[in-house]
Amino acid sequence: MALGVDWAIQWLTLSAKVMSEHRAELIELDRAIGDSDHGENMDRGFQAVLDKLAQTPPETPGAALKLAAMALMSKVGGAAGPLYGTAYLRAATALGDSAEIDAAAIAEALTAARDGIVARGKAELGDKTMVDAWSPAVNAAGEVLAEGGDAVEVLAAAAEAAEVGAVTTDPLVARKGRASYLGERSAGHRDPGAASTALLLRAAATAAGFPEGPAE
Amino acid sequence: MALGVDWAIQWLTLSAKVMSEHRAELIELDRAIGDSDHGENMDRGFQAVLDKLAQTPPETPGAALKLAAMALMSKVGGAAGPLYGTAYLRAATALGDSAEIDAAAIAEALTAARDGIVARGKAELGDKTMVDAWSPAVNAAGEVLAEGGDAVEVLAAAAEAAEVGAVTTDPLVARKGRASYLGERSAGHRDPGAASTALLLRAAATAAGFPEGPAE
Amino acid sequence: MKKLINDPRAVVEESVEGFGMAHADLVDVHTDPIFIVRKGAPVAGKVALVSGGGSGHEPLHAGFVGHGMLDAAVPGAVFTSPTPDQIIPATTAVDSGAGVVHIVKNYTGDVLNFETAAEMAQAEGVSVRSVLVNDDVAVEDSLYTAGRRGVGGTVLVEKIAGAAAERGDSLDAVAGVAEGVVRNVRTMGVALSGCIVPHAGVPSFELAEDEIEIGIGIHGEPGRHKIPMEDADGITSRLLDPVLEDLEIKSGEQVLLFVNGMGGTPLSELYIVYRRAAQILGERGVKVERSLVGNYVTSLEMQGCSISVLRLDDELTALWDAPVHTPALRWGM
Amino acid sequence: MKKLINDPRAVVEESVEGFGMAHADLVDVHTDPIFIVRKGAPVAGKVALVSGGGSGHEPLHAGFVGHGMLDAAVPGAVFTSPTPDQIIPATTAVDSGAGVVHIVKNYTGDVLNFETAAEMAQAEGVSVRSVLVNDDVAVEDSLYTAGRRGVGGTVLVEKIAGAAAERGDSLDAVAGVAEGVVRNVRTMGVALSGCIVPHAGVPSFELAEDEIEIGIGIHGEPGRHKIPMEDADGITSRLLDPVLEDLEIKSGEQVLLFVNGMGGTPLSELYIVYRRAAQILGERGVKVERSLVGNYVTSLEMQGCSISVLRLDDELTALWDAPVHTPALRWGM
Ligand SMILES: Nc1ncnc2c1ncn2[C@@H]1O[C@H](COP(=O)(O)OP(=O)(O)O)[C@@H](O)[C@H]1O
Ligand SMILES: Nc1ncnc2c1ncn2[C@@H]1O[C@H](COP(=O)(O)OP(=O)(O)O)[C@@H](O)[C@H]1O
Ligand SMILES: [Mg+2]
Ligand SMILES: [Mg+2]
Ligand SMILES: [Mg+2]
Ligand SMILES: [Mg+2]
Repeated sequence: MALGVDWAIQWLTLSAKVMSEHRAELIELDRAIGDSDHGENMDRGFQAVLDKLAQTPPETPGAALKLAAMALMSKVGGAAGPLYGTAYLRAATALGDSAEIDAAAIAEALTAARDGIVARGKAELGDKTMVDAWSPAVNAAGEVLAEGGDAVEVLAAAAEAAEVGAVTTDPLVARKGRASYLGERSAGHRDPGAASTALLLRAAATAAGFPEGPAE
Repeated sequence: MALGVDWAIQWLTLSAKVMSEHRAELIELDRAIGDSDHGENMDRGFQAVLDKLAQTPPETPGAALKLAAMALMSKVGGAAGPLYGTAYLRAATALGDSAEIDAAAIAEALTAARDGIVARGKAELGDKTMVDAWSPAVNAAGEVLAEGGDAVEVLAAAAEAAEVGAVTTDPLVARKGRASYLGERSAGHRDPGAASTALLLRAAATAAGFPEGPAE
Repeated sequence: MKKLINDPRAVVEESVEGFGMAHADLVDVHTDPIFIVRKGAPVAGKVALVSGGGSGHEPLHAGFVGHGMLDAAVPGAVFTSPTPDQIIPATTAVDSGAGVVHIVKNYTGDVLNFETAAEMAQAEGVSVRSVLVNDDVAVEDSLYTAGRRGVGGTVLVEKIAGAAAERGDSLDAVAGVAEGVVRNVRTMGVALSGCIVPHAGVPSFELAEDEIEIGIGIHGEPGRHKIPMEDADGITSRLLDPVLEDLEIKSGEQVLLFVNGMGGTPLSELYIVYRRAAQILGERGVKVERSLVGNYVTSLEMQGCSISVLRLDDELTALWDAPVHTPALRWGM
Repeated sequence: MKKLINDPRAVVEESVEGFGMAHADLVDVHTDPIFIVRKGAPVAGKVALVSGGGSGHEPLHAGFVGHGMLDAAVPGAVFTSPTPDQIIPATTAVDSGAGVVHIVKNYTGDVLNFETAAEMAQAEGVSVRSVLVNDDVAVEDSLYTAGRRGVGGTVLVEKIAGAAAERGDSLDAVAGVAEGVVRNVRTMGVALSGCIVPHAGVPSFELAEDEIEIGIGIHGEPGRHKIPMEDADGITSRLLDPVLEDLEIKSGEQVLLFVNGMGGTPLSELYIVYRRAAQILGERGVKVERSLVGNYVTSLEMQGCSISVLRLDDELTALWDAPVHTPALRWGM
C-alpha cells in the first residue's frame, strides 16, 4: 500500500494534536535538564503547521512536509526548530513531487531527515539528543524494508524503534544541546527531543492506519 | 526607700537584657502591623546604651537617663527612636541632678516622659501607640503616690498598668504610626511600642527590687 | 532566608561600602555615622538636597546622589529611618551656605528624625527647609492615619528639585519646586509577594498562591486589602484609576508615567503594566509626555509594582529633562 | 504562579509593545514577526549590530538598542531563541550597506537560527559576520558539551562593539572588536532560587531552604552543582576565582568588574557582592578600572547574580566610555 497526500496531512494534523496533548509532559522533561520550553515550542510550531495547512492545502506528501518544515523553522525557535525544520525539509526533498510514496521512499525520507539533523546539530548516537530516537528509527525502517515490509510496516517499525531509542536516553550523560551543561547531572532523565521524535513518528504510523501503539 | 544611680544603671542594664530577649517577639508584633523592625531597633538602641554606660559611668539617675536618651536617639531610628529619646530626655530633665530620687520624683519623671512622647508624636490615648502603655502607667504612679506609696511601689504600679495598657491595644484600630496605614486590619494585634514600654517599665520596677512581675 | 549577605546586621554598612567602591567617581561614602555625599560637595553657591530613609529601597536614595539630583543621602537600617546623628553631619557637609532642602518621605519615624536633625542643623547655622513627600493614594489622608506615605513619587521629587537646585534656584525656590511636584504626583502599588527583612528572617507577610495585596507601601507592610490574583490589565486599572481620580487628571493634560518595580518583578512584566497604563491614559485623552520604567523605589526582593502619575507643565518637563548624572539615573551627560 | 501578565503566551508580544511605547523616542517595534530597531536605522555608512535570543533576560537585548550599541534586537519566546523569519528582516532593516554583525550567545538554538538567518540574509545581499559569545566558565568547553554559554558578558560585547560601529569601524573591524571582548571576558553565576517560565507555570528548579546552585546559566536551568548556602563573601570567591583563573588575570592588569543581578535580587545585595569582588581583585593587585552593577542580563525573577570580569586595555576602555543612549544603558549623551 502506498501513501498519498492524505496521509501526510493526517500525519501533520495528528502531530499537532499529539504535541498539544503532550505539551506539559515535554515541558516537564525539558525542565529537568533544559529550560522548560520544548513542549511549548513544539506545540506552537505544530499549531502554525495546522494554520498553514488550512490556508494552502498541499497537493503532494512532499509539499506537505515542506510546508511543515517552513512553519516549524519559523515558529518553533530554540534548537528543535532548525533541527526539525531541516529534517522535514530534507524529507520533503527526498520525496520530491510524487503523489504516492512507497515503503522505499518512506525509508529514504526518514534517512534524509536524520542526516539533516546530524548535519546541522553534529550530534552522534549516544549524545542524548533526538538523534537517539531518529537513528534507531532509520535503522529499523531499513530492516523492515529489506524484509519486504510495506509503507505502513516501515513507519510502524520506525515508530517503535524511536520509542525504544527515546527510553535509552534515560541513563545517558548529554554531550550536545542545553542538557550537556549539566554534565553528569543530566543522567537519569529522558531527552525531550528524543521523546518528541518518538511521538511524531508514532503519529506517522497511526496516520498510515497502523493501530495505535502501546500506551506509554 | 529612695533610688540612686545604681538603680538607674541597673534599670538600663536590665532593659538591654530584656530588649535582647524579646527582640524576636517585638519584631513579630511589628511584622503583623508594621515593618518588622521594632525589636531590632530597640535591641540595637539598648546595646548602644550599654556601651555608653561602660564608657562613661553616670553619677546621678538623671545623668544615666540622659545618656540613655542620647544613645536611643542616635541608634534606634524609626518612630521609636525620637519618641523614646524624648521620653528619657524629659525624664532626665525632671530628675535634675539629684543623687537620690523618691516616689514623687519618679512619678514626675514618668509624667514628663509621657508628655514628651505626646508632644513629639501627637498621639492620643486609644490611638494604639506606646502612649496607651505610658498614660495608664503615669496615672497608676500618681495614684500610688497619692496613697503614700514609696518609689518601688510607684514603679511597680506603673509597670503593671503599662502591661495592662499594652494588652488594651489589641482590639484597637491604629490612628498613628505605621499601623494606621492598615486601617481596620490593624485591629487584633498588640502595638509593638506599647509592648516595649511595658517591658521597660517592668525592668524599672525589677531593678528597684520589686519581685519579678507575673510571667506574661 | 537566602540572601547574598554576610552578617544580617552589617547589610547596610557593607552594601554602602560596595556602592562607594563602585561609584567612587560620583560619591564619597562616610562611615560612622553612615551617609553618602556627592563628590566635590558642597557645590559653591548651590542649594543642597538631602534625602534619606530606611534602607531596602535601593537605588533610592544613595543611587540618586550626583549632579542634578541629591547632594547627600542618609540610609537608616533596613526599613528604619536614619537618626539625627547621621542626618546632621550629612546636612552640614553639603551646605555651601545657600541652604539645604530635606526631602522626607512622610513616615512618623522619618519625620521625627529629620525634624530633630533640621532643628539642630539650624542651630549650627544651616538654613534648612523640609519637604514632605506623601504621594501614596492607598492611604487615606485623615485624622485617623499618620497621613499619606511617601513612595515611588519620591524619585520624581528628587530629580526635579535637584534640577532646580542645579540651575541655581534659591532655597525657597527649590523647596517650592519640590512641593509643586509633591502636589502633582500620586502613586499606588501592588504586591504579589512579601519580602524578607534580613534581621527578621521571615517574610513580611504571607500571601496565598492566588492572592495579591493592593495598596502596599514600600516597607513590606501589608496593604489596604487582599484580593484574588488578577491579570496585569486588571491590576493596572486598580492602581491607575485611583491615582488619576485623586489627581483629577483631565483630558488634554500632559503627564509623566512611572511604572516602578518593587525589586523582584522582571522588567518585562513592568512593561506589560506600562502598556496598559499608557493605553488607559490614551483612552482618556491624557498625553504621556515622559516615561520611567524600572526598579527605582524598591522593597527588597518584593514582587509587585507601583504606578505613579505626575502632572507635567513646561517647567516640570524642562527640569525633568535637565542633565542628571547619578549612579542610578543618568542622562544628558 | 503569580506574575504581572495577561495571557502567558502573549507575554513577549505585550511586553515588547509596552517597551516600544515607553521608548518611542529611541526604538521602533515591528510586530509579526517581532523585532526592535533603532530609531532612524539604517544609519548611513554605519556597520549595524543585531543581537537576539530568548526573552526573559530583559533588559537584554531590546534594552540595548540605540546610539552606540545595537541597531536591532530580536526577541524569541521566553528562553527560546528567535527564528530566522524574525532575524532576517531585522538584519535587512538595519543594513546600511556597510554590513551587519550578528552577536549570538552560544546556545545550540541561537547558533542554528542565526546561522540560517545569516545565510539567507547573505543571499539577499547583506554582508553578515557572526560573533559567538561564550563567556560562562561554569561550562567546560569540551567535546562533551555544546561549548560555553553566552551569559552576562554579552552586554559588554554589545556595548563595546556598538561603540566601534558608531565611530565608523568597518565590518571586519567591528567583528574583530567584538571577538576581542569575547576573548577577554569570563563570567560565572549563582542562583538562590529558580524562576518560573510563564508557559510552564512551575519553578525551573527547586532548591531547599539552605541550598544554592553554583554555575547556573540564564535560562533557569540547574547549574553545575548544588551546595549548602554560604555567606556573600564565600559565594563571591566561588564565582570570581574560576573567572580569574580562566582569564589568567595577573597583578597589574586593569579590568572591568560587572556584578549582574539575575532579576530577583535586591541591588543592595549586588553591592555586597561587588564589595568583596573588588576587595579580592585589590588583594591580587588587579586594578578595577570600570564597574557595572545592576540587573542587565536576567533570568526572569531568579534570585542570584553573576560576576563578569573583562580585561581592559586603553582601546576597550575608550570604547566602553564612548557615549551610549539606549533604554537601559546611557551615558555621555
Ligand atoms: N546538537 C544537537 N543535535 C541534535 N539534537 C539536539 C541538539 N541540541 C539539542 N538537540 C535536541 O533539541 C532538544 C531541545 O529542544 P528545545 O528545548 O526546543 O530547544 P532549546 O534547547 O533551545 O531550548 C533536545 O532535547 C535535543 O533532543
Ligand atoms: N505618633 C506616635 N506617637 C506615639 N507612638 C508612636 C507614634 N508613631 C509610632 N509610635 C510607636 O512606635 C512604634 C513603632 O516603632 P518602630 O517600629 O521602632 O518604628 P517604625 O514605625 O518607624 O518602624 C509603634 O508601635 C508605636 O507604639
Ligand atoms: Mg528547551
Ligand atoms: Mg517598625
Ligand atoms: Mg521602621
Ligand atoms: Mg529554549
